[in-house]
Amino acid sequence: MERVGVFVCHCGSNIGSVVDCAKVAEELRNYPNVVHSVDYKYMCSEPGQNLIKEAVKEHNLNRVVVCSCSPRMHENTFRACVAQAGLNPYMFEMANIREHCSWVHAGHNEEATAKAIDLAKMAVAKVCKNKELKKGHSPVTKRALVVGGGIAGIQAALDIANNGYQVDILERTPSIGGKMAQIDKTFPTIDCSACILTPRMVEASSHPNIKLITFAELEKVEGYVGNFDVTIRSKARSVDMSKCTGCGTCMTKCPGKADDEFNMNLQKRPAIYTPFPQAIPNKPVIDRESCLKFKSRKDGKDVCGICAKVCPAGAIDYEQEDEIFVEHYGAIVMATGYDQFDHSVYGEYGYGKYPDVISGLHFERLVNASGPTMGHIVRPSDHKEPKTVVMVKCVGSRDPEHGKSYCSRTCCMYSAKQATLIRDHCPDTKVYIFYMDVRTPGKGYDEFYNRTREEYGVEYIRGRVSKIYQDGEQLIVKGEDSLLGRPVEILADMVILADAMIPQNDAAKMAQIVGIGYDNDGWFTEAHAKLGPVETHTAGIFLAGACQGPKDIPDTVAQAGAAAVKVCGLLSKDQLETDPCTSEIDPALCAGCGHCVGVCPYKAISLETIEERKAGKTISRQVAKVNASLCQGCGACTVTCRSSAANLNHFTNAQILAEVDALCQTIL
Amino acid sequence: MTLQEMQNQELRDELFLRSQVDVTKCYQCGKCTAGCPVAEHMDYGPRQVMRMAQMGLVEEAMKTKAIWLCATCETCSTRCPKGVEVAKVMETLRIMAKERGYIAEKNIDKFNNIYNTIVKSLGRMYEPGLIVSRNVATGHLFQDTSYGIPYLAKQKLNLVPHKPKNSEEIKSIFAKAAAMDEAERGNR
Amino acid sequence: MEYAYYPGCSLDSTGIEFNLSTKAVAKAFGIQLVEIPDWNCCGASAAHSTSHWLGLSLPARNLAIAEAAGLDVAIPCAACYARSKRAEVEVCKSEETRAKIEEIIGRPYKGESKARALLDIFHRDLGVYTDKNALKKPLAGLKVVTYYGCLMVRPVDTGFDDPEDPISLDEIMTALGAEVVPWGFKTECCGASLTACRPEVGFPMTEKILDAAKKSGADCIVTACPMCMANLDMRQDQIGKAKNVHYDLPVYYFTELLGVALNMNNKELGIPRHFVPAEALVNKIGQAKTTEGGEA
Amino acid sequence: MSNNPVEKTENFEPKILVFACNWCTYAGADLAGVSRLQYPPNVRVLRVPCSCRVNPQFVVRAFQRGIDGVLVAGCHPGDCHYTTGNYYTRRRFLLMTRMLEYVGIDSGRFQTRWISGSEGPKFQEVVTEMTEIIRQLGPNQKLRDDVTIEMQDFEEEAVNE
Repeated sequence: MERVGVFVCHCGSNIGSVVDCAKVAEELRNYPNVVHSVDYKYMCSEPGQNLIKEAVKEHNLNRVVVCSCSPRMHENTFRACVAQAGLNPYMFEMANIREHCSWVHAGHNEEATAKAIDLAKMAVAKVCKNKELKKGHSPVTKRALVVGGGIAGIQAALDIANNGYQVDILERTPSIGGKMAQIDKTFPTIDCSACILTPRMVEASSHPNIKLITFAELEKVEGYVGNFDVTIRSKARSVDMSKCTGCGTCMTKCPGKADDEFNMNLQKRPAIYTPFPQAIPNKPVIDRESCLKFKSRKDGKDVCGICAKVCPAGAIDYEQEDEIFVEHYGAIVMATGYDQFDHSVYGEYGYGKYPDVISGLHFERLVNASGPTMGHIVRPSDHKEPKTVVMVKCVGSRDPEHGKSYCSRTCCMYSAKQATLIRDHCPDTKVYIFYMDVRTPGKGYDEFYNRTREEYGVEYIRGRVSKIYQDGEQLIVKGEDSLLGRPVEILADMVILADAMIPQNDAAKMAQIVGIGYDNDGWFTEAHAKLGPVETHTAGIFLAGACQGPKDIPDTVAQAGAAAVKVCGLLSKDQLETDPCTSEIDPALCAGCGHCVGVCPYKAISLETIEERKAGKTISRQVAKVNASLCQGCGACTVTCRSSAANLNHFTNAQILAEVDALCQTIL
Repeated sequence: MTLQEMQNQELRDELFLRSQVDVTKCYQCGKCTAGCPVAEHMDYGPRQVMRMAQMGLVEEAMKTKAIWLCATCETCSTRCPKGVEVAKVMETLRIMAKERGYIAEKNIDKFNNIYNTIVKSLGRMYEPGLIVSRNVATGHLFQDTSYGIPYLAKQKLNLVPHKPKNSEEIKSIFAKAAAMDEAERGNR
Repeated sequence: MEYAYYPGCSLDSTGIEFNLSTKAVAKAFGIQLVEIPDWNCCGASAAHSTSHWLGLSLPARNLAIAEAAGLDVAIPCAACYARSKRAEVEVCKSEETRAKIEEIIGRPYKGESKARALLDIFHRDLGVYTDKNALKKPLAGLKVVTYYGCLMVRPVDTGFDDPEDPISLDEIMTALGAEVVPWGFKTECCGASLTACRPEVGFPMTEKILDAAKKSGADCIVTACPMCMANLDMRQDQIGKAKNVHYDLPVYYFTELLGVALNMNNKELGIPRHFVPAEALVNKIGQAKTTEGGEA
Repeated sequence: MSNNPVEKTENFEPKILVFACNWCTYAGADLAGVSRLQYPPNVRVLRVPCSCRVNPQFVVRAFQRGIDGVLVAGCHPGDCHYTTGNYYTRRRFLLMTRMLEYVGIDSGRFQTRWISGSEGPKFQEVVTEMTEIIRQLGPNQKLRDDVTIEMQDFEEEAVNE
């Protein structure tokens, strides 16, 4: 038997000056199931709350409705109050007669009062259908996974580890370090990138709380916040890590040759290799695609084997296989980084065929002292020092027709940095930069840009380049100086294209594996653009660095720290409380069609096989089941369900229809 | 005069309706002018013409030489990062300018007129006629006539113009097309 | 293989070599070209500049006649191709446009008869270059630059090859045994009719192309456009004289070189009719000892 | 239906039900209140977690029971708190609008709108406009149950309780 108490709040004059609160209370007194109805000056005050608690006892109320402000304001206050009165906190409803009534209908007292009565009746009708609900609990695995071993992943892992939690870094290449390891200098301070990165790499590898899992791929993520089961594929290195001392003899003797990806294919590397000298772990892997032995095995032969012969530790193991294992984590940080746009889509820039038209990352390797040219800036074609260099910004960025529509944020600064490096290395070389806008909204950035022009004498030309073509040994760059309003041609020795930042090519697949959103371009989607920049819509999974969108190193490090704080906050709890307003599926009604599985954005619904007795036989059939820990309570499944088997706790079909009916009955 | 007084929304709308190109998409990067083979001979580059169109200074755009000098090579439209069909805007401006009697490039206009007149009456181009009529019209009496003799010698010029069997049909196409253009102008 | 043939006005006069060589080569490859009866000028260069509907309707009439005969149209001239293709594309894009054009031309045209560039037909449909045996006289030692101009590749909805780096002509030339020299001017505009009505604008455009071709080290230029041919061939001498340069760059239609490779007679292909003497270069092909000959 | 007591249209004041998602539109309506943006007192807001929780059945029920207009409002497409919920809303109610039009309910009576938590003024604007449209349209007659019988049932039920 429902026994509802209604409490109408004046909120001082906020409600009382427009809505006749006494009349509302009086009207409700005669409404079905209401056994007690009063009005009071301030319901949320201590005396107000005591009024409710006493009434619950006195009138043996089992349900409470408060007509006052927005539930977004005080729902939790009154739920706590009701709980103190000995009721289940979910046997409570609020009617919003302030924000939705008195404040927006000033001067229309009669209509506002009528509306307040309607809203109160709706709340009563709903509360009569409310059920007692209990918050759930789930345990927390106090260990985090960071996917990606670039600066974002390293920083997030260090921050988590320094807070005392175990953390694993999963990296798919043979070494941590990421793109930052390829970069020569960093703007705007011109710090040597390796000099600031490698200490962090060493710290991560030697930290007692950090475990590196390199040369490994993420295969599957199951579970939910606090309890993720992650399947990892550790790729065969063909080198026994426990035996290898990292002496490097194998690499010097290997006759195999492959393009050196780390050096942007500007030189070759052996088939057994570490990506770069400071690699961590500093133990090589065999690239089976270019290894003579593995290649010959495909043809049924078995040649070479030099590395095994020269290895003093006997660490080479040609028979090693991929290993697949499952690890448990409480939280995951995605730090998978970015990739560089491929400018070969531009026919007008030569489809990537001109050797002296290079990308920004190419240049970083060219100018790096440990790069293929030992830091001498020379043309890839003839190894001569360029006398005129043209840089082109926004290549692939801000180009919805042929590239990406967004601004890549970093190119303005890295182009300016590269221009100053050219001027430092080759003072006789002229540098022109074609730009559309110069975007320098970082600390010290605009000052750096101005120094580039004023002190380094780099010439900026506002306009997009229309064509680059080979003219003998040189290149002709055709642009417009749009400030002069005149087409210009520059005879250049080398052109550097500031290629856009784009998501990793398998970003979408990665997002699907871990169950997070991604945008049209493939960047992972944060929970809220302003207020949830490192969270995702999947509880327990956080974002760090450029996997979420183009970002420079300072922003990446800041975001990694933010993600780490969120992870630590989560891991500091022993148990997680779960909202009981989740979906439930009645197996008796469920036809097992599986439509709800497809619409659930949280992968919270799965089909399971149940056995039941029917006409004396045991039959098994499929029904959908909700994992309450994953369900966030949106209700998409309830509307999709054709047999009305799915229902959302606290917003059930019966509850909402009762509200609709209560409103409509007052029309008469 | 203030900018507001110079801006003409009606002409901006007409340009959009007839070209079906949204000039507001242009972000003035200058790639069109940079690649335009004629830009260096223009009074305003294609980017500047687009700017005029964008700002509602269509009247001014119609008076440029640029819209007449455009060779319709479509390099600008092909390379535009925003997918703006610049060449189509130039062509539409040229047609609109001609209707209003803004002829910034008299010789090009005369060439077009003579070309159309010949096609209208003969159904096909008659190149000696085109050259001679153009020279008479532009006052450059002997331009290109030096090519005439070798052309004849090489049997490359036909001195007797082609007579199509159905010249009435061609004339009717000209008349109906003109009526269709006119109707579109009226429909605005 | 049968096509309706639209030679266009130029191929009747200044571009006669293109017409002659096209017919000769087509015959050799067994392509039947049925000339559209009583075809009219497509209006290229002037009609679309003065009237939107005239620019679409003039070529539509020719296509309509071909459609009645159930044939696609082979068009050698790049300008005629571009205008005709534009009409076809617009008709296919919109019912409204189709209805208006049909009303103007007084004939049905549903966009079923397709405008095809002759170069595209040779490149894509025929695959001549795969049949090395057909070549009686491979163009060994001939260094060419391929010049497409603008109208065959742009805009992208009417072009049939890459707008920045087209390859159809290159592939045909390579198949014929010629050496294709890379250069940056494959699709630069030659100035078209600007050389006629605004010579001070048009001439420098043609001049840039001639300069680049000369600098590339090629023996000659190959093209598929009579307008480009007129500018590069007819005006070459005048442009050269003005700056005291003797370009000596014969310009060929690709059909002429196809004919040469099939060992056809120069006269049959129209090669003696060029302004820049073009016979000597092709006569050298396949001869052990170079003998300067042919008509100047 | 001839004895429908609300058939008189003089001084007709419609009653409109608004299904508002908790994260955007409900917050937008709260903001309208906090900003004291005035709008006609004809609308009643029913809170749901997400616009995708709104079953077309609820809408039909409201019209059956005599409501004059229904507004389903949620986050802007792409901004859904639950990532994809409002895409389902958009699709479902596009069809729903057509279906309701088919049975004779004017498209002004049933609307789907996107109102974010920061769009208090938009909430004000949308409900004001909708009220005005429905005032012009008059009381809803379509889909309605025989309200007098319903009324009796209800009264009997009330007496019984």
